[in-house]
Amino acid sequence: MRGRRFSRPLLFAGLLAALAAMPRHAARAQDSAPAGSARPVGDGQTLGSPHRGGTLRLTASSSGGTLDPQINYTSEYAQLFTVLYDGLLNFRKADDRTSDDVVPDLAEAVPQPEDGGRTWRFTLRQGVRFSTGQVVTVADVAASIRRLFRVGSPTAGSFYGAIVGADACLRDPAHCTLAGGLEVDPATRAVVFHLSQPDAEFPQKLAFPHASILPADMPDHDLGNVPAPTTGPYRFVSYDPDRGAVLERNPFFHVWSADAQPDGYVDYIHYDFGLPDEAAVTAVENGQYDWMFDMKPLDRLGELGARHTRQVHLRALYGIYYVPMNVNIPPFNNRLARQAVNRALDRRAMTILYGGAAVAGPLCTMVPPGIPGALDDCAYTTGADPDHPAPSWQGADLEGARRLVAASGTAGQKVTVVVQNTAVEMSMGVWLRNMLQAIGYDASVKPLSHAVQLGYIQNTSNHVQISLTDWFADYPSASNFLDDLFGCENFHPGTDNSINIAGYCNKDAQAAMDAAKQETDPARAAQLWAQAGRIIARDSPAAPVIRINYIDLVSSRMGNYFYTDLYHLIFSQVWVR
Amino acid sequence: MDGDMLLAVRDLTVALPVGGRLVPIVESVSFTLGTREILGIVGESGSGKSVTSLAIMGLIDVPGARITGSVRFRGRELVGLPPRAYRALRGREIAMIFQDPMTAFTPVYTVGRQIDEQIRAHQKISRADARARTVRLLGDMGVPDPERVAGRYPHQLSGGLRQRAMIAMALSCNPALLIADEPTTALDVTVQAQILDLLRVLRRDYGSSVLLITHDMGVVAETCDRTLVLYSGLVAERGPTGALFAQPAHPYTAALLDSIPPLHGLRPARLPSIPGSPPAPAERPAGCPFGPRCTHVHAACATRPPLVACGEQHVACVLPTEGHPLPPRRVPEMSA
Amino acid sequence: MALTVLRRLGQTLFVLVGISVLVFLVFFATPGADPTARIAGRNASPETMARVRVEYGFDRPLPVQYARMMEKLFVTRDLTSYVNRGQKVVPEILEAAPVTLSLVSGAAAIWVVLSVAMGVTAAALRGGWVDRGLMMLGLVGISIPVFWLGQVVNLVTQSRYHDSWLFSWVPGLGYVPLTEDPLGWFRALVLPWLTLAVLFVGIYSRVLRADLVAVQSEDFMRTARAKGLSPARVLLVHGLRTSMITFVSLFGLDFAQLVGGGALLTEVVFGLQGVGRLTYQALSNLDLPLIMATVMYSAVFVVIANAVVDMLYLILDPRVRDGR
Amino acid sequence: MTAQTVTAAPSSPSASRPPGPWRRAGRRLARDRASMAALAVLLAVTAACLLAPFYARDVAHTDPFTSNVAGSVTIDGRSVDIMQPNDNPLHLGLSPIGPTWHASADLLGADSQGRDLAARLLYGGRTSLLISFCAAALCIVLAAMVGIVAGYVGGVVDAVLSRIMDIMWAVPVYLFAISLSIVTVSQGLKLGPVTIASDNLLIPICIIALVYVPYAARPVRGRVMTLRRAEFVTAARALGVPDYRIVLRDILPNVTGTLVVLAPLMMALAMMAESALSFLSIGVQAPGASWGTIIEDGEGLIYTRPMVAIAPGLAIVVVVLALNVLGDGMRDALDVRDSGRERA
Repeated sequence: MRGRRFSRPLLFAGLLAALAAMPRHAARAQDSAPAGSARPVGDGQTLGSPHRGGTLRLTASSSGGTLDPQINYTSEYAQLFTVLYDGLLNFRKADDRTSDDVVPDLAEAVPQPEDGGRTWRFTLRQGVRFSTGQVVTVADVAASIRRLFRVGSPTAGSFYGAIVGADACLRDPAHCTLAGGLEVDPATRAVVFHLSQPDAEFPQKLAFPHASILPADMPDHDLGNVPAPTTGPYRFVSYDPDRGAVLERNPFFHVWSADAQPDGYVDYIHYDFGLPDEAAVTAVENGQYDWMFDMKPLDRLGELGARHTRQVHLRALYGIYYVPMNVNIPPFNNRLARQAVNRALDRRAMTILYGGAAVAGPLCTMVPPGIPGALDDCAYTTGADPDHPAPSWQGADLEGARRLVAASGTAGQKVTVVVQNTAVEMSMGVWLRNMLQAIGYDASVKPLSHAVQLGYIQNTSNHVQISLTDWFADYPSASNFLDDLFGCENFHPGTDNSINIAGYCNKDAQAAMDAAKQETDPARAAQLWAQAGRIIARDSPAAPVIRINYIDLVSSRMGNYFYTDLYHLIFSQVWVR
Repeated sequence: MDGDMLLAVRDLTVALPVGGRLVPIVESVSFTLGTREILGIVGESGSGKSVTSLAIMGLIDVPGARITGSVRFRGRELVGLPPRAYRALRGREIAMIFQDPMTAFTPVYTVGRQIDEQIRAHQKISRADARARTVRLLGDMGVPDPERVAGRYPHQLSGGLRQRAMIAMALSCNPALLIADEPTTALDVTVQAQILDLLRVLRRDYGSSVLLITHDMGVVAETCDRTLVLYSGLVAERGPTGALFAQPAHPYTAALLDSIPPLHGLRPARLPSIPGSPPAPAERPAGCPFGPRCTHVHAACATRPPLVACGEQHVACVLPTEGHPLPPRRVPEMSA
Repeated sequence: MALTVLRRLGQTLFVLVGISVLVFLVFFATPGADPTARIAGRNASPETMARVRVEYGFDRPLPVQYARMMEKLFVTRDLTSYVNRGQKVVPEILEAAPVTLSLVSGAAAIWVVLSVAMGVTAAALRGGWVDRGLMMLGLVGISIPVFWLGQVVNLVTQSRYHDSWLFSWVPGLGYVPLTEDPLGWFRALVLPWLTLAVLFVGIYSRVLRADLVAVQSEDFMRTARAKGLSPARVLLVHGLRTSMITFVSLFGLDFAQLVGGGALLTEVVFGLQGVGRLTYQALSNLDLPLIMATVMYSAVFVVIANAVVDMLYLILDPRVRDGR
Repeated sequence: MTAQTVTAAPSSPSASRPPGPWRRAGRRLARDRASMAALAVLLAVTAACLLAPFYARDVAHTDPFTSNVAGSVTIDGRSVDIMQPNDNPLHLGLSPIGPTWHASADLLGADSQGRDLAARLLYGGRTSLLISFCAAALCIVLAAMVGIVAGYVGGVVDAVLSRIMDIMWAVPVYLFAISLSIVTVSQGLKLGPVTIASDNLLIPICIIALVYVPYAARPVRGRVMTLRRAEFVTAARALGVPDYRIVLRDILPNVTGTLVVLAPLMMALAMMAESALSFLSIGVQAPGASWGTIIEDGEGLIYTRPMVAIAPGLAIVVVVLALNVLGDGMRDALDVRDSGRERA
């Protein structure tokens, strides 16, 4: 039962992305509908479709925490919020790779960066209304961005800290004005951001759910269980964190951009909480629910694949498992020792432990394939080394690893692997222990509660040498894997929030990453990321383990399965009639 | 002669399983009890008094127990009587009073309810009628404020009141035979006398015969018409109380009588007591069971002596047949 | 009487304060328990961390934090979880309590009925093969780990034989509120009831049989038989009624413990979001507000249940009523 | 079942100490067929578990503590992968090999990490038996100390100890054990200079022993209180015999019966508690195995390879049942009335 039965608190948003390797299922119905025309409710682009109507029934084992879209950082609610709230920008709702792209949502267009990426100028669309009937104004936009700081959004510093005046806001949230950083003009509906340094990924950050636009009169505290007025095709009828949510059509919604926020097919969405994963699988199989949020239990996969083949959808995620090694304490303050681990890691075995080749694959570089700047070769496998990488991972090289350990002079040292005590991660941890034992260490494994482990391994005062953890991209960019996990600014010794778990800081790599973050030319940025990636791979502060797939299970009555890289199934785009 | 007797017990043997084999606790006990008669059964603890009475009541339910011989009640054989028939008899025709009135009542019900229960078990009458009779009975037993007492729980009553209530319960269906198993042992002396008086009155008012089981020769002398002395599950001596007290034929009876504290006059500094203790049923000697403790023991005692007539009594001792009966006792003031 | 109530209240308060202080201190002494980083979200900036620390009062001295938490738990009742931001813990417990209560009450009804039937039958037929068989059955029940039994039940009814006529009625795991769908409630709970009851049927039937056999040699049982009552009436009206006193005291203790969270293994295996599972979840998430709330609930409930048992005692045993 | 007839017979005065009560009890126990069968089962299981290394090395030829996800076994000359991909169009999921009924090749199948279930079962049994035995022993020692001190000293000491016992009694046993386990499982236990690592078996042993102390201490305390009022103790006290000698010479021998009867029952309880904690993954820590952890492993395979969960569960049922039967037999043989009752 370990964490698997209780959905763990998904604080670490899996805003997940997909390799669009799968064939499309059905033509997108909304393509034929006229977009952008302002018509009253019931006049959406799905009107007249035979598939319009009905109730979509969703289930999750538990609720996802606060309903405040500017605070909640779970993939469970990000998926829900994407059909409820809108930012200035959004990721395209498309059932293919283009869902990684940023498109204009409440803004009329994605602006070209000015001032070398320091100034971003938007124009707010006209005639968009909240579900209360109020028109969305630039004042709402300004208030929402300020509210990010006032309510202490988890990404306030990391995503929006570059806005001029953000420092003051972070220090004194109650009096946050963002003066000089954010200017609006009601007359021209202009919204202008000034950044203290160029940020090439600012559009992605504004497309993130935390930057959703809410009415200006929202209180300066966590909304908790009180829903905010929405702008998307649905709005809340009721919400109870112990029972579930009921959504209905937003009567003030009209389609202004079918790419960013298309009209919905179903009339109602019922999202129930409390059903454990095993039961949820059965319920979806039996058609009592149309979709389940939780991970599908491993021992049900065979049954799903055999008996419900057409209801199962497999998509790749921008999600990885990796093994951070603390570069500041023995034995992994020795580069050879770290390389040895990387070399000895049997990624095939890890794939099997995660559930087999259908749900995971070996991963050799920290940036998963498909993201610009990802390396497309493998330095740590049989017959390869950082100077002569192989095209792909071939197999574990235990012999080479043993030689490296011997050369490092760290053989025989005590090493403890810290893992979460969920079933899968425990088995991986035990496997890692055996591997470390095999290459010459005196290894043991230390399982910790899933609630504690991530904080524990980050804190340097716990002296964790090596651990196992997972990581998901907030948006598809190499920065999410390299800068977040190995950037010098993300190493905070002595705190539980030091996501640079390895404690790695390399001048050259950091310089390349800083340049890449400011580079507005995508091709050039990808080059810079690859350059940083190579330095990091050589230093091996972490061993990438596997990349993982998303397994979706839907009811047999659901049609038009519609998946985006970041928000997975789009509730507004599926049919139940 | 047994025909007109209320109760005729003949060769009653009760064997219980102990450590895997049957051991006779009571062996070949015979006696009779006439209408309106009070028979005392005397003996030390472990002599089989209670087992005898329980056997008559059909209350021996130890698995594997074996009861042989004959118990005739109003000419009807009780040994081997089917349980249902026995049940109809119990409480209605044969009733029993137990030694400790504290533990003999179920602690969680009121005294009245328990008496009502017995009445209603045997007669189809309403709850209210049963209670009325209960209250009347309690009054008859000399219970002050019987209505209130009927509504009280056993632990709320004094020992004397409890025993009166117990007797009231036993008499509630006008039984022909009342078996009183040490009814006064747990009570203090003044209450004891009252209860014995009550038993004597019962015979007159209710016409019941009484089988009084006691270890107290004094009680027997005061109350019983005839006496049966049991020793180690065997009859030692039986006969009219007066004759038995005047000239005990068995050395055991004599020893018991010697151990009674005199009711009047000076108490001796130390009562003579019988040395040793009675044998456990399983270790009963083949000969006279009292032999090992007897001052008169001799070779003839090695075979078990049969019950023989001796004066007005019957005795299981070789002395009378050998021509050496015990001398009469001089107890002038005793009259029964 | 008033004094007794006051004394009991005092004791309860003492226990509650003691337990809560203990929980509080142990929590803050546990490494990795500091909830700031978890509340702030992944990769939060130090400023966000500081803000959360102020917002949740983690910068205040521990006694102040303790007092604030108690105030939020008992006075304003708006204590929120450290793990699920914004989740109020008091409603969460109020939501879980009916689940546990349904589970435990149903199981209790089953185990009382079954164990009385088994215990009385065994005592009535004591020494025979029925007696021996029933008691061995009870012993087997005592020897089965409840979570394993639950798994096996699930395996049989949810998977292996779910499609057979025998178990096709079994709904998926989870709880159905009684008020919404009484039949569904019953169907969802009947297997958990039976599973939870097995252990207690074993314990209680054995205890009851032993008590009945012991009571059999009591004088009042002989009296009852001497009254000419039927064996059934003797056993039930006199024997069982008297044995019920011990039975009820055991029952009160077990019932209180189960409702207070002791049924967590059953709740976990059958996916019932009850108090026990909530407590376990809170513990494994190191979610102090929820731990505190569930522990307080459990303690309060055990105290209340003990008081109820004492009252039942008064009703059942007249001797206690008179203070003996 | 001689118990019934023994209790029905006139009760023997137990206050005096008859000669050789232990030998008599032993003989009575030896006559009880159920108890002897239970003892035989326990001995057989213990022996089998002690032979675990032999089985793993020489029969099954595996290391039950190393994951073997990429390995294969040979059955009837054919090589079979231990982790077998499921046969479905999506190739979803993998299942470990099921029971082969070949002792040399995953007799009972493998677990989710490809480890030989039969070998793990034997190793797990060693841990489970060790923990439950030690926990029961420790618990009884603690309970004896608490019970004797509370019962013999009485007064304030008794009041304080009893109050603490009451509080412990009020908390559901498993919740209590779980709370302690969760706190200790993450960072081990620091007792002054001594640090016990979180994967040390001493932690579950101590926790289980501790939570059951009230259950065992209560009957001991009751017995000691009666003994304290007994004539020979009063006499000894009047004669000025020091308390520790009274306790050692008069009290202790008299409560030994109670304690001995408690032993198998406590061991049964400890085994159940250990399996529950391990099932919640806060008992025995990986890579160690106990029957509870194997059930926990098996939970994830319950639909595809139920054997992994069923086999250790059956082992627990058999051993706990044997312990309970033995405890019953010992209670009857020693004629101890008021010993702790079975509960969970």
